[in-house]
Amino acid sequence: MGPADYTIFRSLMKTWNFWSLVVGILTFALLFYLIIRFRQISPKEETPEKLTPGVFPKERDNLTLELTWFIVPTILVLYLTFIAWQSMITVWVDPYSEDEDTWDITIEAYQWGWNFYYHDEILITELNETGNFTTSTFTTPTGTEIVDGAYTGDGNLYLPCNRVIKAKLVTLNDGGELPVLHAPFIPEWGIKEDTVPGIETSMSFTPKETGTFDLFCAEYCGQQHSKMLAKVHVVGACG
Amino acid sequence: MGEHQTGWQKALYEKTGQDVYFWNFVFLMVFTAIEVGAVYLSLTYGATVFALVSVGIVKFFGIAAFFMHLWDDERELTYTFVFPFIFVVILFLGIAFTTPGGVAGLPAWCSPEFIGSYSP
Amino acid sequence: MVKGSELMNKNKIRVISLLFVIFIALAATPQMTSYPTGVNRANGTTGCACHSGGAGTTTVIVDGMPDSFVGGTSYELNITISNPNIAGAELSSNMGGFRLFATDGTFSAGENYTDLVQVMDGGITHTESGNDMRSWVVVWTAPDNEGQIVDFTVHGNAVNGNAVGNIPADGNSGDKWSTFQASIPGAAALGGGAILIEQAEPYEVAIAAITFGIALFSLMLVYVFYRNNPDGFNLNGLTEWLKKWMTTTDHKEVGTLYFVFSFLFLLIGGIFAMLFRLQLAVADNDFLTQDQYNSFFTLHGTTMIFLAAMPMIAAFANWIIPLQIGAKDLAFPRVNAMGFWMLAFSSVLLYGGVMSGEGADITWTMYAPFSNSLGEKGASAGTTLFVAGIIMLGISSTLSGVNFIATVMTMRAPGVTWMKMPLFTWSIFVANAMLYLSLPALIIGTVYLYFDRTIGTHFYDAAVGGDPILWAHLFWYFGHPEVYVVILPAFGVVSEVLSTSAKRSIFGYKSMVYALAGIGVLGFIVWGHHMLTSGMDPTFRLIMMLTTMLVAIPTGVKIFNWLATLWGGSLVFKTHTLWALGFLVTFTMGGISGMFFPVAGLDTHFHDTYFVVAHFHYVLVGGTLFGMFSAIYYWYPKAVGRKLDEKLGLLHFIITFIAMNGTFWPMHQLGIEGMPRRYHTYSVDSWSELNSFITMSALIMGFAQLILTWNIIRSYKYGEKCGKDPWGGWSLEWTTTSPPPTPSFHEIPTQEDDNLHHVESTGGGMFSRMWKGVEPK
Amino acid sequence: MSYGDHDDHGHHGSWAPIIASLGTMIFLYGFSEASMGITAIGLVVLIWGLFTWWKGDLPFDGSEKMGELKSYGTPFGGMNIRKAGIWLFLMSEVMIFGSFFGAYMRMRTNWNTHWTLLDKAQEAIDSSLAAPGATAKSIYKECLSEKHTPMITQCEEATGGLVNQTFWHTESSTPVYQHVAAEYITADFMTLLPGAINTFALILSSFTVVLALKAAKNVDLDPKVRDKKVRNYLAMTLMLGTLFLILKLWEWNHLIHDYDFTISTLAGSFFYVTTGAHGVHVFVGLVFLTYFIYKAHIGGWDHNNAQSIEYYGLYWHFVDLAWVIIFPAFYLY
Repeated sequence: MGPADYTIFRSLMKTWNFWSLVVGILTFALLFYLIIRFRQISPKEETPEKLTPGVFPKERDNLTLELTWFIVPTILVLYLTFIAWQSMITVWVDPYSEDEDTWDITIEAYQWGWNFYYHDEILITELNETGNFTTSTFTTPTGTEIVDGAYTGDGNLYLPCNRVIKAKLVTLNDGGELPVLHAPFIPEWGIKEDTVPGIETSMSFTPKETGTFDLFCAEYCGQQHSKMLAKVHVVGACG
Repeated sequence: MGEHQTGWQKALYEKTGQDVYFWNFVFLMVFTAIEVGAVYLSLTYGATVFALVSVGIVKFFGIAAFFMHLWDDERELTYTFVFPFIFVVILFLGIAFTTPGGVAGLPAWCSPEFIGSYSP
Repeated sequence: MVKGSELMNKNKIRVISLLFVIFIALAATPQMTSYPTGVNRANGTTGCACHSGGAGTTTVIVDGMPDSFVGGTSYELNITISNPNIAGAELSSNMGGFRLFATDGTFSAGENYTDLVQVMDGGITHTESGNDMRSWVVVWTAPDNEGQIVDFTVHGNAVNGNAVGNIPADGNSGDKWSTFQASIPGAAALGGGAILIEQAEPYEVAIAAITFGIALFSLMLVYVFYRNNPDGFNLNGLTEWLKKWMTTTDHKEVGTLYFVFSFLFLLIGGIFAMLFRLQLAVADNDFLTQDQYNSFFTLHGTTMIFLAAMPMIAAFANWIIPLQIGAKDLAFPRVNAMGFWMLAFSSVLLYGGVMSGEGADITWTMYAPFSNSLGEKGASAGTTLFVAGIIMLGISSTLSGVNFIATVMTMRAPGVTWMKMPLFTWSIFVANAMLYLSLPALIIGTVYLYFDRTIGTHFYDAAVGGDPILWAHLFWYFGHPEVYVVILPAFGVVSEVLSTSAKRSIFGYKSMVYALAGIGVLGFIVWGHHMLTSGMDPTFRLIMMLTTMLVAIPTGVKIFNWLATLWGGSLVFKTHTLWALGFLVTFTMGGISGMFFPVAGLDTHFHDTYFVVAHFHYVLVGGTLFGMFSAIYYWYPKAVGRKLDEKLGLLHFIITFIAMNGTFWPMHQLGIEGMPRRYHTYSVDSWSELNSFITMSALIMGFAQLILTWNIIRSYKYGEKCGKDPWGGWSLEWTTTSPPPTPSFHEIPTQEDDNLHHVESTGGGMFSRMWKGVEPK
Repeated sequence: MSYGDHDDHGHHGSWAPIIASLGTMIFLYGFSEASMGITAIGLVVLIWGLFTWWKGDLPFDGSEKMGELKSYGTPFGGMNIRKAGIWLFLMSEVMIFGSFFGAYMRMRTNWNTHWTLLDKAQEAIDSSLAAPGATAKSIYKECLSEKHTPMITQCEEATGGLVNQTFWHTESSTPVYQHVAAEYITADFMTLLPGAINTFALILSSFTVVLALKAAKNVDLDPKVRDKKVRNYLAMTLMLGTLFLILKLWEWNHLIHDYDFTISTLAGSFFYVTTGAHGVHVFVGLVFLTYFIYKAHIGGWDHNNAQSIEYYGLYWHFVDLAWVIIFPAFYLY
């Protein structure tokens, strides 16, 4: 489970896990060594420093040691920040840029359900019996044809494969519904973004494998927050 | 309070018979009148905002320095009064000026092209 | 003849009892409010409020109900309403209505009733045209989980049709409605041999646990009072003793009040945690209903942070700061007492809703569009009282903030200069400064929310052009400094404990102080990382990412300083040392897992999943709670004059340390697999196994705390006596007698200094005098 | 190391904290349950708590048992601890009003108010889309009727199409044009008058508090005359404070009924809650003042306990300081 291997999440996780292990092992090794090496063997041994109540003890510091464990983590943190900064562009798309080749959908959240609107069509190319390829627009099992302007409200989202999907996130606000925060969260590609009443937010991801994946609601939205589920079907060839 | 210990306050008291608080009071009254008047000069809104903000700062200084006698008291008290304004500025930068409509998209100077490709 | 003072004493008792009666009456008043917009949210158990007239002669019959349902099959139900003496308008239109609810399964219309009945939020009712008849056919499809009992509630309404044609306002007078309830057990529930245990209503479990806790607590109070002076054990003595505690302004007694209050609520918070951990043990569990689960985790979060962690920090701050800086008492003693009582009474408001089953279910972060929403799908009725409680918490923390900053700034004894203060005092000073400057943002945000819910302002309402993210900004501007406020005192405790246990002075005192100040400042410019996926505008997200990365550095410096303190020491393993070392292990792990969030690529996956829950429990439980446990074992002898039992302490440490890691480590894996936070149930079966392991270790951790409770109560009388300085510490509190006298120092001590240095010139500006540790006079 | 003549400072218990906290709880409980009765009881218990607090602290006979504690060491060496305490408390007040302004400015930069309309009108004039000779003010008048409801068609012609249907977003659920209080207040002088008088009143009340303190500290005044002067100056401050509150309520009433500027609009919520919070601070100041006046009336003030008036003056000047910024921000632009 969790994000697919081709997502940016996995590559970042590798780096972060590696550096966490390095820092963790260094610190804990030092801790356990110190505990064992400098524990009190017998209560009679003379204490290294006379701590008498009411007297501020002798200050111990060693500038070079302190500078090293200030500079070294800063270098590591700056290196990690540089990587983090670069990952930002691939995850957060500029909401107002209108480039054409993204496959656009609109995800509309209402209290305890999802509506999906499509602005492009999914083309399926099959080899029919006469041996040549035919491309036809994909129709869902319940019979809606995924073309510009199509709408599925039964909790199923259909997506093409290998296309950059740009989802516009909106909260249903037709006066009857109570507009609250929701957030479509698809663990398969490790993306989520809040739907905020009043403004349109957006998120973008690229499915690379066909299959059916879960869509959860990730921002607390009331009584049935845990029932607000949907299925994402990636259809078509992923050649 | 009123002991006129600083030089120019004693001089002001001798010359005009009224101490610094009276003149501070008059000073503030005059500036309030200016402020209300500025609104009716139908300047462009930029000019009115500038006028109002500057009069506001002057009156702020007048009250804080003389009525609250920060001018006479130890400097540490002025430090205590000014210290939270750093956090008010942080609050303004974070909350007041980052409206959803306010700033959109990443400015070009801070989105370097992605060098390493992330697909394994 | 009753002497004057005796009389005075009498009306003092009358005043106390009056206050007590008001206090109890307020806490018990029920909270059940039904909205003009229809039935209260507990789906329809109280009939339909839209029509006047109680359940008169109307009868509601539902036939076609099976005696036990098979999963997935659908049953045809025929609902008929009959009331002989109410005829509909000309017997053909506007005659009756119905509202059918079921706790599970789905509804749909009978064959030729498609346009006469409509499915509406969790139930089924008549349509406009369906109003013209008194019997309808609906189809109920049973849920596939057969191991449960499904309860049905039907409201039938015989209408006399006087609404036709005239103004609808009085149209619903004269109708008579009535309610029919039935429950159908699933096939597995009955036949499968599972004995049908009566489902304990979780709210009763919670309320029983809390009232049992309070009863136990007051019994313990009377017992402790009895033990003080067995012969003075009469009502007059009790009221006199109670008066001492209710009117105390001495920093030690207020500290004890804070400690007992926070320990009681630590246990209550634990009860809520264990209850919803049971709910999350297996997939598709229904031990708690969704409302109960939502209000339980809200109260768990708020109780643990505001009513357990911060009061315990305030308890140790109250007790130890005046002793460490050599002051007789805090700068403003009564403001200190008011700080505590505001907190105590705010807990009544926070828990006001729970008594009526309408506890606040808006999460401890109270995000705006949901928390200020009223009505059926909105926040529950107890939320308004909950928000009022949060405002009172704000007042209490501001009062104690101004008190501690003033005390540390103005009442340090000679010799205790800025650069020679114990590190615990430094950490409390920086923590209170941060709390004090960040709290107004929360108070203003909560006041806006409170007015939105009470007098109808529209601050966060997108419909009038408002901006829901304003609440997130205001809350997290307070929220992030708040989590540093909760962790810095634990840093202070660990610095003291490690230095005393290793019998060496802290390594790099000045760099530790700088790290504290660094965290204090950086804490204010990073709050955005809680909202990276909440539609903030992108430039601000970038800035917040960069600043959040920097925060790890001062914390890293502190951890390395603690390790260097152990170098060359002769470490003795008392219980408080074990807790401090446990802190080092778990807090470091929490700190490292915290570094995963500022990264855009990771945060879009990790936000609001169990990885976040794992991180902040490692930092809060592993950090603050372990630090506070270490403080309890370290300073209990100073407060009481007797040590806590080491064997019980060791047992408590081992069980809690293992159970803590067992509870929160698997949550990292759940987070990576994408299990969202605040979910009442999950249907992904692969998560069940991890969750049940978490639940099991959470229960062990919960019950392990009873060992500490017993240890505290027992050692109060039977603990091993100890002198002024049981652990060999150096700071001023170890120079007074173990239970220190009141006021704490009869004459103000002077703290010497072991660092031989030439006497600097006393001149220079304020900052240089602070740095060189020289006093002007 | 002088600790004043007082050694067992703060040793005695006091009922005030628990009563005041109980009062706050009842007040908030009543307000949440929207029952005026419980809210009133809460307020009464709170004020009873405050009066027990002061009675313990400032007994009527003017001889404070508690000598004023001096602070030791850097940074407030030698200063009264209560003076340092007041300034530290004002730090929190600065942050509270800072948050009020932060939230308000977030809204103002995001709103579509009469500013943007004037800008668009100016733009239309500069790009000569508007009729020759039209000024921003005249176009603004055409776009907004005197009842301040947007008139789309006239506005469209006046600005040559710059301010059209999409500008008003009338069909979307969020009405974009936000009426700000300043729009109504600067519209006619009658609505601005109470605000202006209030500003003068508050500055005058600051001055009278300063005079009261000077009179109390003045040693060469005969005590009888001194007490009367202190009491009268404080009474003047009380009068001005109540005048401020009355005019504010009158102005609110005028705005709500004549201009329909209610709390259900966004701008209205911000306007009423911010000026209301400032009003609560003024009201709390007046409650303190009644106690001070009663103490002055029975001759409680002399030069060595007058610093309590000085500390009260600091709080009162801060409330005036907050108004100095609120007034232009909410009333004038």
